[in-house]
Amino acid sequence: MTSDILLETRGVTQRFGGLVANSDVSISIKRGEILGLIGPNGAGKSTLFAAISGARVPTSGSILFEGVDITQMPAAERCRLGIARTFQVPRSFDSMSVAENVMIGAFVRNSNATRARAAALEVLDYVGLDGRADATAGQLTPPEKRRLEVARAIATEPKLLLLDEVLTGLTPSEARLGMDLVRKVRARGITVVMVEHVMEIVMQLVDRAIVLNLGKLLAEGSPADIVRNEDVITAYLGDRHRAA
Amino acid sequence: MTAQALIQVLASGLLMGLIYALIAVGLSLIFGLMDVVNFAHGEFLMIAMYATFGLVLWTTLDPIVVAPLVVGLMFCVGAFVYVAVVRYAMRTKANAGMVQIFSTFGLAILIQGGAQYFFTPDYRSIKTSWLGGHTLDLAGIFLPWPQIYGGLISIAAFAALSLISRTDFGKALEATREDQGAVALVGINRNKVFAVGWGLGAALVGLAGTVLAIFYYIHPQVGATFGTIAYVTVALGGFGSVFGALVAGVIVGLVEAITALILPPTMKAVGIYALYLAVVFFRPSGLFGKL
Amino acid sequence: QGAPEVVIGVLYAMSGPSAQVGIDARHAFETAAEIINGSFDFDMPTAKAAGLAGLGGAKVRLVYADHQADPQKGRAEAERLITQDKVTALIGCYQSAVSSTVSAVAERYGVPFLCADSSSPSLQRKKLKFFFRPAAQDEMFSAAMFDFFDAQKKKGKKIDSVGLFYEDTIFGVDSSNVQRKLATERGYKIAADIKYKSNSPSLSAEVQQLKSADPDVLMPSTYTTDAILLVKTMAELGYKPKNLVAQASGFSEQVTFDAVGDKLIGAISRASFSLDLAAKRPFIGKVNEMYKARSSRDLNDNSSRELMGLVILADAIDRAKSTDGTKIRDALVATDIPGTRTIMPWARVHFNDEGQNPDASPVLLQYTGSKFVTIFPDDVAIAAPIWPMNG
Amino acid sequence: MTDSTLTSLKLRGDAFIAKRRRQLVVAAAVFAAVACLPLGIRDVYLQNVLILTLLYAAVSQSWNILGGYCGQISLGHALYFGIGAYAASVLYVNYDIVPWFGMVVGGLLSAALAVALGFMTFRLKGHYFAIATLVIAEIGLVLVHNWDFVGGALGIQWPFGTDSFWTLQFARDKVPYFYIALGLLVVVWLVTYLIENSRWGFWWRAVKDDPEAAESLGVEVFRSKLAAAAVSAFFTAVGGGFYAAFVSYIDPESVMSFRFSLLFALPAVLGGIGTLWGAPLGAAILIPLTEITRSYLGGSGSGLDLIIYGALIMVVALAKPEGLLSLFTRKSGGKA
Amino acid sequence: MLLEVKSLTTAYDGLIAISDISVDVKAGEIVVVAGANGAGKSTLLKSIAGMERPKSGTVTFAGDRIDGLAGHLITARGIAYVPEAKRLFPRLTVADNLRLGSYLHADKADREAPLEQVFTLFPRLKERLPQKAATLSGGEQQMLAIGRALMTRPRLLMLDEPSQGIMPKLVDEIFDAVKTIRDTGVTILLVEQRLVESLEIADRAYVLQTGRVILEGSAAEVRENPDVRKAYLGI
Ligand SMILES: Nc1ncnc2c1ncn2[C@@H]1O[C@H](COP(=O)(O)OP(=O)(O)OP(=O)(O)O)[C@@H](O)[C@H]1O
Ligand SMILES: Nc1ncnc2c1ncn2[C@@H]1O[C@H](COP(=O)(O)OP(=O)(O)OP(=O)(O)O)[C@@H](O)[C@H]1O
Ligand SMILES: [Mg+2]
Ligand SMILES: [Mg+2]
Repeated sequence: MTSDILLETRGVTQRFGGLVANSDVSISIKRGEILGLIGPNGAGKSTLFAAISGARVPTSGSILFEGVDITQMPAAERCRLGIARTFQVPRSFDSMSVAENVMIGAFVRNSNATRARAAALEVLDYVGLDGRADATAGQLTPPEKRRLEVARAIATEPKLLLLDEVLTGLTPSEARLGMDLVRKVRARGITVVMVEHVMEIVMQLVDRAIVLNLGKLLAEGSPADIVRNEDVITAYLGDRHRAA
Repeated sequence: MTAQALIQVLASGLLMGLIYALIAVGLSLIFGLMDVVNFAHGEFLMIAMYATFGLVLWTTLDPIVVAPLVVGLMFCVGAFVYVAVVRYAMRTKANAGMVQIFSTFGLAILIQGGAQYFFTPDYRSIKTSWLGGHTLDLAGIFLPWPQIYGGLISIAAFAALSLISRTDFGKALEATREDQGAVALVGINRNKVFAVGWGLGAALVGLAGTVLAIFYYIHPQVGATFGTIAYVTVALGGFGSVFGALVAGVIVGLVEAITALILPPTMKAVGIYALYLAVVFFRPSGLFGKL
Repeated sequence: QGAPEVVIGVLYAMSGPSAQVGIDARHAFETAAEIINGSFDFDMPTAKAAGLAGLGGAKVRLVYADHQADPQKGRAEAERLITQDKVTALIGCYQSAVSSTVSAVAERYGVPFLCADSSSPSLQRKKLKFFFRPAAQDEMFSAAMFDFFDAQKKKGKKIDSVGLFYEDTIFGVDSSNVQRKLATERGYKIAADIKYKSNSPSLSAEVQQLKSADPDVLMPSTYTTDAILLVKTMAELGYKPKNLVAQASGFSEQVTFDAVGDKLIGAISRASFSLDLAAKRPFIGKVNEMYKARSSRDLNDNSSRELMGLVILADAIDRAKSTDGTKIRDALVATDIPGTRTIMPWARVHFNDEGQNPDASPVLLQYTGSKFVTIFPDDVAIAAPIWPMNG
Repeated sequence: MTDSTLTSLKLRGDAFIAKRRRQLVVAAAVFAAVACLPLGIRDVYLQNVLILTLLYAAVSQSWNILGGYCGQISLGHALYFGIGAYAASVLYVNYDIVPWFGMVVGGLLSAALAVALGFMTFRLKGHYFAIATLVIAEIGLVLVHNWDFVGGALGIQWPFGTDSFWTLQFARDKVPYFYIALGLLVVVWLVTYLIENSRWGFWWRAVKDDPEAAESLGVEVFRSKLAAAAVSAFFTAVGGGFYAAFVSYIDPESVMSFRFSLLFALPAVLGGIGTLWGAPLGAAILIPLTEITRSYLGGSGSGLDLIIYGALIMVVALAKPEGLLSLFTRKSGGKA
Repeated sequence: MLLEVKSLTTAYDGLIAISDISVDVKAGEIVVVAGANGAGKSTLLKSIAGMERPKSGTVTFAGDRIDGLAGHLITARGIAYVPEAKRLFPRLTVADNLRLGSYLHADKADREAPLEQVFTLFPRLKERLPQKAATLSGGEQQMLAIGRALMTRPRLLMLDEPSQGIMPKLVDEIFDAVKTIRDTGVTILLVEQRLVESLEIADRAYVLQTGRVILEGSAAEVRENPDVRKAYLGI
């Protein structure tokens, strides 16, 4: 282990025309942590994920993964380095079966189809989608699709896993299973960054939280600190949480 | 070649460009705005030309006079084609694009066969008309009246189309293109909207047919002559942009004329094609494309 | 009943841009078959006797195939006609590219192929044993044109330059190659040499180039669609060629003249046929009437060649007294029909070792606004040419 | 992981492998049956139809690699077909090089060109891409039309020679052509079969469904497209070379016109796009139909053959939009 | 009774997703439907909205049978549906998405009044009018979907998990908004996983499990049910 910083963004800025979706965002992700990335709708969380995963090159700023500058690196290459992400709006390969979807991820580490398939089935089992392995991905319900997103990402055997609202739309008991899954993933040594709006989940699951607001870093700290932060309450949590 | 000759070539190219635009205007509705591939576009044009020819022969009126009738008829043809064919092609979930291509390709062949069956493969032309054969002589620059008329009609058609595309109906067309299922959520009947869209598209190409019939020959394969250019024009202008199709039509006409001067005329299409490639290389969604 | 049948395969494009040619050809062949099978008092081979006397009065039956102007399909259809329909001989095919593959099949199966109307010189160069072309090819046609120019020059008319305008198909390219060669040999300047794309939506730029060059004679080689468009565009751009001498094709089709009205008055086209001959040989008029009854148009350059081609083929079969390919071939080789016994202005029908009739003398016709009159060569001409064409 | 899940995994893996094996057995049976056809069908014309069917099946399957598996709808495959046909013809007619070699040269040329063009076109999406391929093929057509070295509009006539396997010339005998075409189809099918279950095959399908998601899962989207284009162009060109030898005459229109680009896609689409058997099935239905309607109805010149042919394409496309193959596959979540 | 669903059964490719479900909604009520993933909540709404064709059973709206009607006709009768997958028109702008919401209304007032309401509810949308829907953030898309549904001026609004992807501050606002909307006379059928919050505003609730109704009653009754408490309260 070289350093305990796995990934670092330095002054990442993303503009869309006049809109600044990320403005000078500098954060560090520590190896092995579960980091919560929260903030109001449109704060720039998914945009930051896009910059880290390589879906879009930021307007300015740089991104370092294990000390290497990856700002300009294509997404596929980052994936091989060990960065995996899910999409907030699930993007499954709808003409393929669930297992085949996951195989696409598994091919990053297995060039042989049979082995990739075995790996994919194992991951499906792990996330609890094994019953749907042979269904066509297009037939899944939204929560199932989100789970498929997670499975695909895990199948790439990442070092860093970016989860964009994968635990929404679950009943509390289901969410508990989901949280167990995230913990299991971390136990495998995978660093997890998750965007989530359900505070009950964020509070219990993450080690540390980063709050974005209007594209800028607003606060950073333990979940307990964050929910007491006056700025965060005003911008994000709302009065109910103040009362709580 | 003298300067006058050069101007003549450019002027002819411009007029031809407007004609190309006129042929493309209907396609820019169906292909460009609704994003439905219609491989029978050239055949729509051919039907309209035969219809004009037939009506002129039958009523002995001028093509310009029968034009509204042809346009109305083509509206029905377009709507019918949507209801009877394209609607089913759009229902499919898998590779809808290919299904559209080939169902309309089949339709195109069928229409060609039908034209040959009913009208024989002979070449027809409208012998006398108000504009046919008349030319405006501007200090040695000759501008044929039928083409001038076509150019004006073309501009008018584009103006009308860009107005339509701004209406609720135009937005409904685009919405249906985006998500056929979801339009029901706002109370849009996709079949009605698309049937009318196809009707309008066919009516517009029908308009082009009434103009072309004045100065062009008519036979079952005539659609093929213009088909490819119409597709390239719409794509060059950019899908989703009505204005783009107009501009692209004019550019295509001019580039074609200029290419014919620089290269052997047999290669003049190369100029257009190379232009398309160059444009999309730098602007992957055409000149003014929104999609 | 009982009389054997002679089946002949006819290959034309019956769909696609030149389908009309195929349909006209059909009428021409049916007329020919009627003449062969019936008894007519025409001084033409096979006309008098009903059926083929040499084969016990056998009747000719025609089987048609559509090659869609595609060489591969032409070839496949030729094979089908030979193997399934057991045709005795083949006739066709208008498009030179298709005649090329069909002649190859005919050679392989030892079945005579009578090339009625493809005029590409390259066809005969393959020295095929079963290929026969009674009509002229482009070299002969073009030579006639230049002979005519020379004659006009001698009469003191000014002809210095020619303008070649041809489509980018075998027909156009072959024709222009011959014309270019002849023009150079005989000292005519080539003022314009324009190859254009066939079935173009517009010919404005091309016509403008012609107009700028303004040759003494414009020599187009185009099919019907482009002929119509060319003439209309010339009128639109105010270009009146001094003279127009066409390599037939589009300029021998009545529809072209119908479509462009009086714009073609004075235009000259080479031809294999002239109705004027009917004055000398009345049966030509009768044959024309028979054809017109079917097709409601007069015989033209193409249909006359097709009709005559079938008659020549039938005559050879008649003389061969057999349906055996080789025997018919030998009979074709031995063909010797004086021109007067044809409906054509030809001097004689016989075949050289390339299967080409070297004496299929072409004529030049001039359009007067209502009809075509023969203006060259002098021995068949019935009027003096109007030169320049616009008086 | 528990033992029971491990065994269930193994079982499933086995079922999967069994399915692949079953596909091979079916293929062997089908191709063996097809190989027997000339024993029963002696008629030259019908043999001709069979050869065209096999050829179109092979070429359409090649198109399917790029269009069906990788989702890049090319409307310009006539270009590659033409290159194959011209390479074989020029090398044989002008330089006396056996067409077998010419076919391979044409294939390699096409593959190289496909890659080069890919750099230009693979940035384009949807219709922009389709029209770009169409336009490039048209440019190719015009250039060949005006290139005298390859015969220009006059085309290239193959010389008559004695029958020979090496020169691929058989005067009357169609059977050798039949087996060569069948061989080509078998090779293309096998290549597709092998790739389908390889990483490339999966990458292609992922690229087809959602390139951006694929990219995030380590799929080299651009390289995937290039690879698919190269393989697809290679076999299309080999088919073109074979066609030239088979017809022994080519000209630009008869091997490179836009119509062919459509006809190459058509069997795959009607049969089932992105499947192993779609293209062969589509060709087996479509080509005989095309040939027979033309042969037996076309001669009249009434256009009736076109009406029937057009209507049939339309009906098939609309009645079974997912491809005729779906008639044969069980209605399960899996693919054929 | 505004909406009456009687013994509704719907299947996907032969697989039954909901079976024999009966649900009633009175005019002016807020009714919540809850249940685990895959219980069939969305399928129920889709079947009412005409997005899926039920196998059997009836749906009556304001006294008329509407089952089997095409989706756009159902919308025209006054049922607006915000699906879980939102189904926006991605390449159209926010403005056009909203405008299409009022496609059925030619009257200017009918178009402008709901627009005001939407902008008051989601001021963010007003800032984003020329932006393409696809590029909105997840939460903004949710707002737009609800906004578009409101633009149809419905009598019955069916919301499928409207709080999904919405930031905590706004979740409360959304529940408040639902109440406000109800108070303007719109009846609400709400599918929600945040049962606690939704029961606060609801009149009655249904709980589904594997395609069947296992519990129904007033909001209070459902809140007190021990099984519900176990499954929904506290993570
Ligand atoms: N391609 C784009 N073009 C224009 N604006 C964009 C684009 N992508 C995102 N935006 C805008 O940038 C802002 C940040 O979006 P982003 O998706 O990162 O938000 P988010 O923090 O993930 O919000 P949510 O929690 O709602 O998902 C939003 O206001 C969005 O509308
Ligand atoms: N399009 C579809 N094709 C096939 N099966 C489907 C489809 N949509 C839903 N299903 C199945 O129908 C059942 C009910 O799904 P539904 O979406 O109604 O559940 P839900 O209660 O809304 O769940 P969630 O909380 O996950 O949204 C599930 O088993 C699901 O897998
Ligand atoms: Mg987001
Ligand atoms: Mg749901």
